[in-house]
Amino acid sequence: MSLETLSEFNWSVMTPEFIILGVIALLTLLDLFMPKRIDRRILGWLSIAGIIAAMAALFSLLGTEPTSILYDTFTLDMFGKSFKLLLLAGAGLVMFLAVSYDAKEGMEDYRGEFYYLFLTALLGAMFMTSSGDLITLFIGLELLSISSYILAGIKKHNLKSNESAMKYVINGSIATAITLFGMSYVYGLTGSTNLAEIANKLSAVVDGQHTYLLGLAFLMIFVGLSFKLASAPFHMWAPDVYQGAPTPVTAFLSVVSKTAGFVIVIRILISVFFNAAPSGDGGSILFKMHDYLAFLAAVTMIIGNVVALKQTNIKRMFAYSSIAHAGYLLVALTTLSANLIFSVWFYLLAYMLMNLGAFAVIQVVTEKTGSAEIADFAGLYRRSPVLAVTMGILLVSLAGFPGTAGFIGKLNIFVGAFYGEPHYVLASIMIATTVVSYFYYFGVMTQMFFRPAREESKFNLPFGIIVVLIVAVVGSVLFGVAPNIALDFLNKM
Amino acid sequence: MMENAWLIPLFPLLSFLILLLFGKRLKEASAYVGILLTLASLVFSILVLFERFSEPTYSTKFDWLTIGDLHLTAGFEVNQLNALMLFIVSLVSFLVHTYSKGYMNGDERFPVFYAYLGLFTFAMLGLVISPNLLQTYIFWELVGVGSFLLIGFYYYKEEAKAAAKKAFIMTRIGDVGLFIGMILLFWETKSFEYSEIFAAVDAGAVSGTMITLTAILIFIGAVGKSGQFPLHTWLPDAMEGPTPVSALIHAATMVAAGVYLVAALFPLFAASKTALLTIAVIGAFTAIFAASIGLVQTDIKRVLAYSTVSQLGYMMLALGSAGYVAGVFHLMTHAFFKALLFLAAGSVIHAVHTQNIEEMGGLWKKLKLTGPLFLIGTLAISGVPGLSGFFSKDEILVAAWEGGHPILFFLALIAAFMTAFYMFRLFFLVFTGEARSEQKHVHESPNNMTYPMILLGVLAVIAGYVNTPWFGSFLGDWLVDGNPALGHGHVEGPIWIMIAATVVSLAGIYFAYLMYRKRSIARNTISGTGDTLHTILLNKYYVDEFYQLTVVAFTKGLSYFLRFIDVFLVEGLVKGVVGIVQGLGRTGSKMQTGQVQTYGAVAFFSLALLVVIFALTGGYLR
Amino acid sequence: MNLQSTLSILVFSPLLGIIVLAFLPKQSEKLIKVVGFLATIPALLIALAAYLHFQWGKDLADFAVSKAWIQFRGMGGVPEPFFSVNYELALSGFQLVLVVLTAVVATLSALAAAKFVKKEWKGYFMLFLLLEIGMLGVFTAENLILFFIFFEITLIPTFFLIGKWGYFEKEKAAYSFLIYNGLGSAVLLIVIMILFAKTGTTNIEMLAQIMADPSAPLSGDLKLGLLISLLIAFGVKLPIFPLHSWMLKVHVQAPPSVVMIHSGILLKIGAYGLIRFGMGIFPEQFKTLSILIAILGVINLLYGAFLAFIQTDFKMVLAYSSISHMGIVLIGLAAMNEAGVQGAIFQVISHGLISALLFFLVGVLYERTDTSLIGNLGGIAKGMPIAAGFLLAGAMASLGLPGMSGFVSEFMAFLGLFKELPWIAAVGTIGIIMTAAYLLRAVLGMTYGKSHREFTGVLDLKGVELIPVGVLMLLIVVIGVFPSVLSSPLQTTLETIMLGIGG
Amino acid sequence: MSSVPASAFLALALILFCIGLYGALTKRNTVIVLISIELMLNAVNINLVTFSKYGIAPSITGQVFALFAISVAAAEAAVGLAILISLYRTRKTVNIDEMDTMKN
Repeated sequence: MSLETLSEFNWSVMTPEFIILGVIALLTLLDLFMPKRIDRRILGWLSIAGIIAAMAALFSLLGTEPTSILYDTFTLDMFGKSFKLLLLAGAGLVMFLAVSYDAKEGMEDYRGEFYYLFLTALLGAMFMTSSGDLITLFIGLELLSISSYILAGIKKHNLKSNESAMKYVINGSIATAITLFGMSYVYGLTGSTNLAEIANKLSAVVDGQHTYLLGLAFLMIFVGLSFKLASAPFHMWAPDVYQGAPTPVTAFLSVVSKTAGFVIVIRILISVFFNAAPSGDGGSILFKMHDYLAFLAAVTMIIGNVVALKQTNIKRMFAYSSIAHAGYLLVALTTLSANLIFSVWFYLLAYMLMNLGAFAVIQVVTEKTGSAEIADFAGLYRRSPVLAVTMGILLVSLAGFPGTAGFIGKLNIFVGAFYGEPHYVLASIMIATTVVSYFYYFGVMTQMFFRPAREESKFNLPFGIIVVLIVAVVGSVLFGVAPNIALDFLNKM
Repeated sequence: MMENAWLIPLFPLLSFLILLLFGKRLKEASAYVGILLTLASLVFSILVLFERFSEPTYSTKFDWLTIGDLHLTAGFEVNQLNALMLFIVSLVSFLVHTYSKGYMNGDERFPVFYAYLGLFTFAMLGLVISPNLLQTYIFWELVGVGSFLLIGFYYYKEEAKAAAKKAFIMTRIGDVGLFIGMILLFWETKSFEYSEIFAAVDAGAVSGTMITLTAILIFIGAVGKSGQFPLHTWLPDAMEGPTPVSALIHAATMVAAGVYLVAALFPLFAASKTALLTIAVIGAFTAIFAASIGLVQTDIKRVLAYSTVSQLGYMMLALGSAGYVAGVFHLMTHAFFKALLFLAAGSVIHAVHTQNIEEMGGLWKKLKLTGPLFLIGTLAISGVPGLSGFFSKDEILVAAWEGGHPILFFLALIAAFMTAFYMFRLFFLVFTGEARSEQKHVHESPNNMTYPMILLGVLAVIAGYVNTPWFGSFLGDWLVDGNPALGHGHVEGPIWIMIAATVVSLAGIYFAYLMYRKRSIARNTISGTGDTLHTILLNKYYVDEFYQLTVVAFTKGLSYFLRFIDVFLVEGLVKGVVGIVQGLGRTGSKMQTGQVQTYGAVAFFSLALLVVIFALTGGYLR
Repeated sequence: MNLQSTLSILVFSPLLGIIVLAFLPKQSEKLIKVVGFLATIPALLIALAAYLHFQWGKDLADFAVSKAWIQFRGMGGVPEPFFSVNYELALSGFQLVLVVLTAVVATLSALAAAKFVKKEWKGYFMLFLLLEIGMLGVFTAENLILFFIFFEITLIPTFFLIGKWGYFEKEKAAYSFLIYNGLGSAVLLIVIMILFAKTGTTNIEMLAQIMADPSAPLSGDLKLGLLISLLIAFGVKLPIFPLHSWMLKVHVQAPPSVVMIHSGILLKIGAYGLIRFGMGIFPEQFKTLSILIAILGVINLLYGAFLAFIQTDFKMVLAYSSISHMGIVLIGLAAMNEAGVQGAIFQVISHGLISALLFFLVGVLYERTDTSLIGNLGGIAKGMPIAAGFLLAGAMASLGLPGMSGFVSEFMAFLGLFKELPWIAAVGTIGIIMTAAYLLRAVLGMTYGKSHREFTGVLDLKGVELIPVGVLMLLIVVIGVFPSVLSSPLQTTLETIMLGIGG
Repeated sequence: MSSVPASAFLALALILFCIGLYGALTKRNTVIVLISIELMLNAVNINLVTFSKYGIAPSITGQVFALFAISVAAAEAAVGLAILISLYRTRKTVNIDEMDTMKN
């Protein structure tokens, strides 16, 4: 690869990544050379600025045709653009949470890392959306993972934070190993790591032995990646890690990390396996895997919603809720309907808004009370009506009631489930578990609105929290009432 | 005038509305509102009646309710029966309104009483000019409510409450029969209009079974309203209401509505022998059944109540024996003399403040006007020749005999004997002899109470002469005029029937005289207090108790059984489902041990499981 | 005149109240109550104007509005929308009467709330107005998805209204409400989705047309399954035995003003749905199921009646009575003829008015005496004759006394069923007797007889309280005496339904 | 070289992977757990290299992939150990089964 070929590439399609990378480098240096006494929060604001700049850059790229550079390892297509936007928006909101985060213990000295590690994780996720190669996908994934491991344990002197990070690392590494093992078989069957090439080669696989191996690879990759989705069977880390990690990190894990997980799942499973090994008996390996996916989706929804009923810690409850939402998204994947990407994207958008908003409230309340029990929300309506009503709207959206983005997202998935070959059972499980979810979402409501407050002190809302809440509520309601704003936007990409 | 007959019910309705809204302010003046407005009704009724003597039937209707292609109508019709009923009802109502001014004087809910009376009168008048079954049913229910409200007028008395409830529910059982019958008939004939129903029946458009079925169902409604066996028990209890109410509703008008209904639908009933026979049997049985209970009752109003039940049975017997005229005729005379009896009884109660006849006695001297009037009523009901009851009862006996029911005829004859006996037992115990308890300040009732009684007394004497074997059957001929389905205006019966009837009633009177006046026969000759027969009669054959033990107990039992289902099965099922979900949640929760290696193991074994399944099935699960 | 925006204004007019309320200070009780009440007035006026519009012989179709709203497209610019939901509101005669009922009861309930709600008026009225939007939307929506959205919108405010302002076991009742209705609407959503997936539309009219077409891409079995699902979905709402237990809790625990709405309107959504969608979209299958529905109706009627007979709490009596009366709706529907269906619709309206009246009175009673147990009351006719009188009148209306709305509906429902299934109908008539028995037992137990204890300071109805009872009673009587005020708007709806049935 | 069939390398990788997994899921000492995970990743590397030589379509990318995997594994191990040290400071143990302060 000569210098000329390098310069021939249309590097501009990577502008958002470069911006983020630049900000990371800048922050690292600043953190190193800035006097200790200067509040590192400024770094947080800088990273927000960087994210906004990256978004602006992305917007300027919206009109471009799908472009591949670096020998097809980096592709900027509609899929990449749309999900990159989600990741940037999610990470931006998380940064707002992060700058408002007032850690009590253990991370006074590490605020700088706290901010730019989010950015490195984001960078990894962004690379995943655009990679066209197994290797870059893997690197992106690991960049995201390793940054997240550190973030989870950023409260260095806090036992729970450390434990959470440790659990995350161990489970994450095992998951990585399993995924890689699966990937190695795919490589073995095709001799290539380029996704398009793999798809091309796989569509020619007819040999029974190879098909079998491919199925094995598929299962391993999926189970490995289900770690990132926090879906069954690799979901059990989520409650512990969510509970122990600092709240902005939890929010990041539940939104950005999950989005990245779905990005890679769609990239690998859908685009690679869609036409893989079409044997005579109808359909590719993906269609053969259909029932496994459906089964895992159902299990995920059931576990997430049912176990959430028993939680007393709000962050654990939201961990299970997050598992449940992963289950809903898996339903969209399973049905493989024509609007698959569309409904996943919209659902992730809705989920990002409502979940980040909810975590903003959780962050405020837990900081105030020092614990994260659901009972701490008692009487929130009296103490801060705005906070309670905001949380109420977000919970309603999470529960999927009409008038909110959560409903439209579910509706979208639902339409897909009934389109073409209808998935009655899966759809029924989805909706039944949704009803079960009313129990715990409205359990929080009960605390906030019906129960008397333990103490009467009021809340001061930091600027960052206010921003997140406004974006979350306005977004949830706006996309609930006029979803076409988002849908049309996506169509124009 | 007849085209304005619709105004007649509206006057009392107006009275009801005025008194409901302004009664509190009007206070005692309420009576005048009620009296004047019912007087207006009465005047209109008389005018209508006289016009109907010369003019043909008038009827009109308009669309009331549209159901797709079905147009249900409302309207009114003035035929002979209706005109007569209008007159009877508005007359008795007017008299009772007047009477109540004295009787209810001083009651704090005086305006409410008049309001209820207005409501009842409205409903009753509306009932008797209805040209179709549906409208009849509507007013039929409304009179029931009027009756219910007035029975429960003394709402603070537990007995009144129970009686009101009982009256409503018992009659409603009958009403359901009417309801079903009416609807079935509608689908058979596609109309509620009497005229169209009769036409359909006449044309043979309705099968015989259906006629019998609907006729009997409708008759069940009449059974409930007219206190016929087995739905009679509410009527004696209804005596808990103020006495003028008993006179108006539970003697003269509403309870006769059953008879009116059968009469109004007579062409339908006439088309089914079975239905007629049923009516006749029930009527005759009720007549003797109630009369026998009346023999031993000690409450003045209850005796009269059983007498009413018995007399209504008579009317039913007449109708069931195809004696249309006899039934309607007796309905009219009974209205007069029974109203008289009740009002007189009210006057007595007003004077002595008790209803127990054992505590009365010797009132003849103290109640100079009430006594003779009561006697007139007693004579009339006993069927003493010359008074109204004699002629109408004779008609009924003739009808029963000619109708070919000798057994029923003899039952009726025995009942006539009993009637004479218990009525004179009542008379002797109340008015003759010595007072059997301390009675202070016994005085005759005020004029506004006695004048209505006098008028009724006159009618009780003369009303029979409109239809006699001796002076011509004017009423009968007029009633059936132009409607051959109703039978003949006058049925010529053997002369011995009249003699037998006379003998029987005189015998009854004489027997009562011997037992209660002269006391030459001990009161316990046949059956004394404490004897089985006496106890059975005193307890009204234990019908109430029987119902209590069967129907009520069954209903309660079923209710509790259903509650068991509701609590344990329905709720239990829900709790079970919730329990399963919660249990799943608990299990899932327990698996979350905090051991990170467990988490990895779960994932790995799940993967292994999937791989094994994949390996075994080769991919396809279906 | 262009009337297209009328319905939108009608449905969303309470929103104005919500916005105004949001800016009012929490403490200004009086102002909040006034605003809360006034906010229900525009909807009422528009609804009445629409009614007059109809009675003056003008076309209700003038009100119909249809705008593109949501379009789901597949990725990559597939030109044809994958899934689209139009914002479609319309008003048929049937819908018109329900909208009027909703507006009337809502206004009266707001009045009642001003009386009964003792705390946090601001929250109450905001939720209440949101609820009203949902209800008005449900009855005007012309699109299944839109219907579903409004349907669900009613759930949340109701949950809070019960859970916050109710009596002792309010939270339990609120949860019961939420979960049962959540499941009901879940089933409904599945039905809607299957319908959409098979036909490509969610417009109610179009669905009915497609279903009537024998070449429709739905097998008879599937249609039957969908109808049964609808029966379950709306059966929860109605409620149909054995899906009723939530409703008992709600009726006992919710505040009176909410129960007025709940029993008066919300339960009626179930009946509306059954008629509009069950019968409107699946007429043939409805016919297949008619015996089942008739039996369910009779079970409801008798089950409710028998259980009401032994209740000790008057609220429970009324709750079971609601179950019983909804049986009559089912009976009417099962008849599948004009009389039956019209009877069912009449019953919907009639019961809405009657139960609103009775629950208002219970609320008053409870407020004055701190009890609604029949055994603890008794003889209150002495202290509060007007209330007792209205109670009795309400009971009479409820037990189907002619001259009041209850009779007309009961009569027509039975008239209809006797034509088709006389034996089942005959069994059902036992309910008529039982209704009288349990209502009189309860009402007389409270109003008549001896006072069990002196209710000191018990005051009769007065002032503003007379408005709701007076208006409701008036409507009950007007419908009872002149049923054509209600039946005339229904005729076209009835024709449409009958056309679908093919009868 | 060719005398050793590809399947043997694959079997070796599989066995190695399983040993690693077994260790990762059963050992109490966190350091050993981390090492076991390294074993699993190395098994992947064996696979990749094998395929790069004996695969259906042999190519150099497999080895490149393996290089990346090695470096990533190193990073992962480093982070894991760092976290373990930090945890050891607060918890005073490296036993993985004692890290269960958070559970249901």
